[in-house]
Amino acid sequence: MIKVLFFARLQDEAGTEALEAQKAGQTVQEIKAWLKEEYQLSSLDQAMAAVNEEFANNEDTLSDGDTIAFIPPVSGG
Amino acid sequence: MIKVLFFARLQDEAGTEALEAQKAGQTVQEIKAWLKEEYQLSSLDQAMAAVNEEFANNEDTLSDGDTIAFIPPVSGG
Amino acid sequence: MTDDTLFSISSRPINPADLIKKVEHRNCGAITTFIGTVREMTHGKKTLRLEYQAYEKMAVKKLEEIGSEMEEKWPGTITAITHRTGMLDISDIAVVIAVSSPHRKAAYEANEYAIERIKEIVPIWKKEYWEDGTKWIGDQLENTPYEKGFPEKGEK
Amino acid sequence: MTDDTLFSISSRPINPADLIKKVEHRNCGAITTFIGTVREMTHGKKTLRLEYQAYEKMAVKKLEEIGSEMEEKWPGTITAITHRTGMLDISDIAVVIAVSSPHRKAAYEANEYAIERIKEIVPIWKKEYWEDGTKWIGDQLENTPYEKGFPEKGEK
Repeated sequence: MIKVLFFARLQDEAGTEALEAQKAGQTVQEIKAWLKEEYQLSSLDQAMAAVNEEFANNEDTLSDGDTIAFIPPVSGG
Repeated sequence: MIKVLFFARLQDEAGTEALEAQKAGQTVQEIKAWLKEEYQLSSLDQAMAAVNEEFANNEDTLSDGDTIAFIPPVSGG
Repeated sequence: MTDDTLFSISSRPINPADLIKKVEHRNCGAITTFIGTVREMTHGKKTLRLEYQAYEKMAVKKLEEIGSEMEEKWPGTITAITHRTGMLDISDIAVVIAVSSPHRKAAYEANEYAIERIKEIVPIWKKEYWEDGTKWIGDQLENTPYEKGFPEKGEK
Repeated sequence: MTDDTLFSISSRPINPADLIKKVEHRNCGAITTFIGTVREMTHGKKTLRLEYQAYEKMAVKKLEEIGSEMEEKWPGTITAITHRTGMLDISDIAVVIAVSSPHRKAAYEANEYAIERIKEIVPIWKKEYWEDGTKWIGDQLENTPYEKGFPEKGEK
């Protein structure tokens, strides 16, 4: 089981802040593809992924208990 | 009558903050020469002169009621 | 916001004096602060309010990372940063950065570096509320931080 | 220090919050402050305290002049400066500069400009108190502002 977090516009599009899914063993890339299909997240391609609060690459693989967050371009400050 | 103001090290050397003198009609240069002779102000040459709170040149002439201040290199901030 | 934490996210109003206190010490001669406030007019368009959302756990990590970068680039500086979340009105404070340093040049440079880095790597987003609608900023053309300065994975 | 004066000399402790309040307004998005404090160690030498003396009337005029220069160079910025006089202990605040601006770049640049100009043209002097003596700073080699940047008579 992994945890998925959405923020800002992606959160609005997904209609939720967070969800859990049986995606341990999959790559960031694969999870992205699944989310795009499942949730029609039009702005997912502009988002970075972070695994356990560190920016991640598309090739990184998720383990059981990991949290993947999608980070739209930031606008703090 | 003009007023003369001293600050910082010059004030210590002159032994006073201010004095009055019958020097209306004299130039900044002439007043400096007089003060150096009269008060042995060793650091007067490193000071700028200000007349009525504006930096002045050696050639500027003082009028009755003017205030001339000697401004050692500043060190505020 | 706890008083002993240099880097934090807060849902309550930020008091710049608190951050100044966190960084001051006997051998600093200069403290710079940056206070980011909610501006009413931008390019002729009137903002009614702003909402800030943060991925809080990661945002604190990234602020700490910025602090480490600054310590390395400007040895002797001490930095405190607090970023606000939630709904803000015009003139409310969104972020405060305080940097102390023995000398002033580093205090200015490091402070400006901090706000630039916040805008690049810290997962915080703002939503603008105008008279005619709302929009999350950052996924629009007006803000494309990913083109430069975005950290590689694991980059310090 | 009266509350409605942007440029002042004060013999009483300076509160940065007072200056921040003076410059904040609805269309500023950034406020920078510079706080100059009394540092204990300089090049390995221990300062016990500092004394600041000002030619107050002229100093206020020169601070206002710096404000005018800044308004011209960075339109839209608002500046407040207060410089302390009298005897200061370690960590006491000697000067506070607050600059508000619609955008942050100008707030940083203008603020740094202000402190540099203060050190060039504002008639304020500090006397260092060490364990082995005292000295008025500024007429020594360590500080020779007249070599550059000193204003010609009447220069704005």
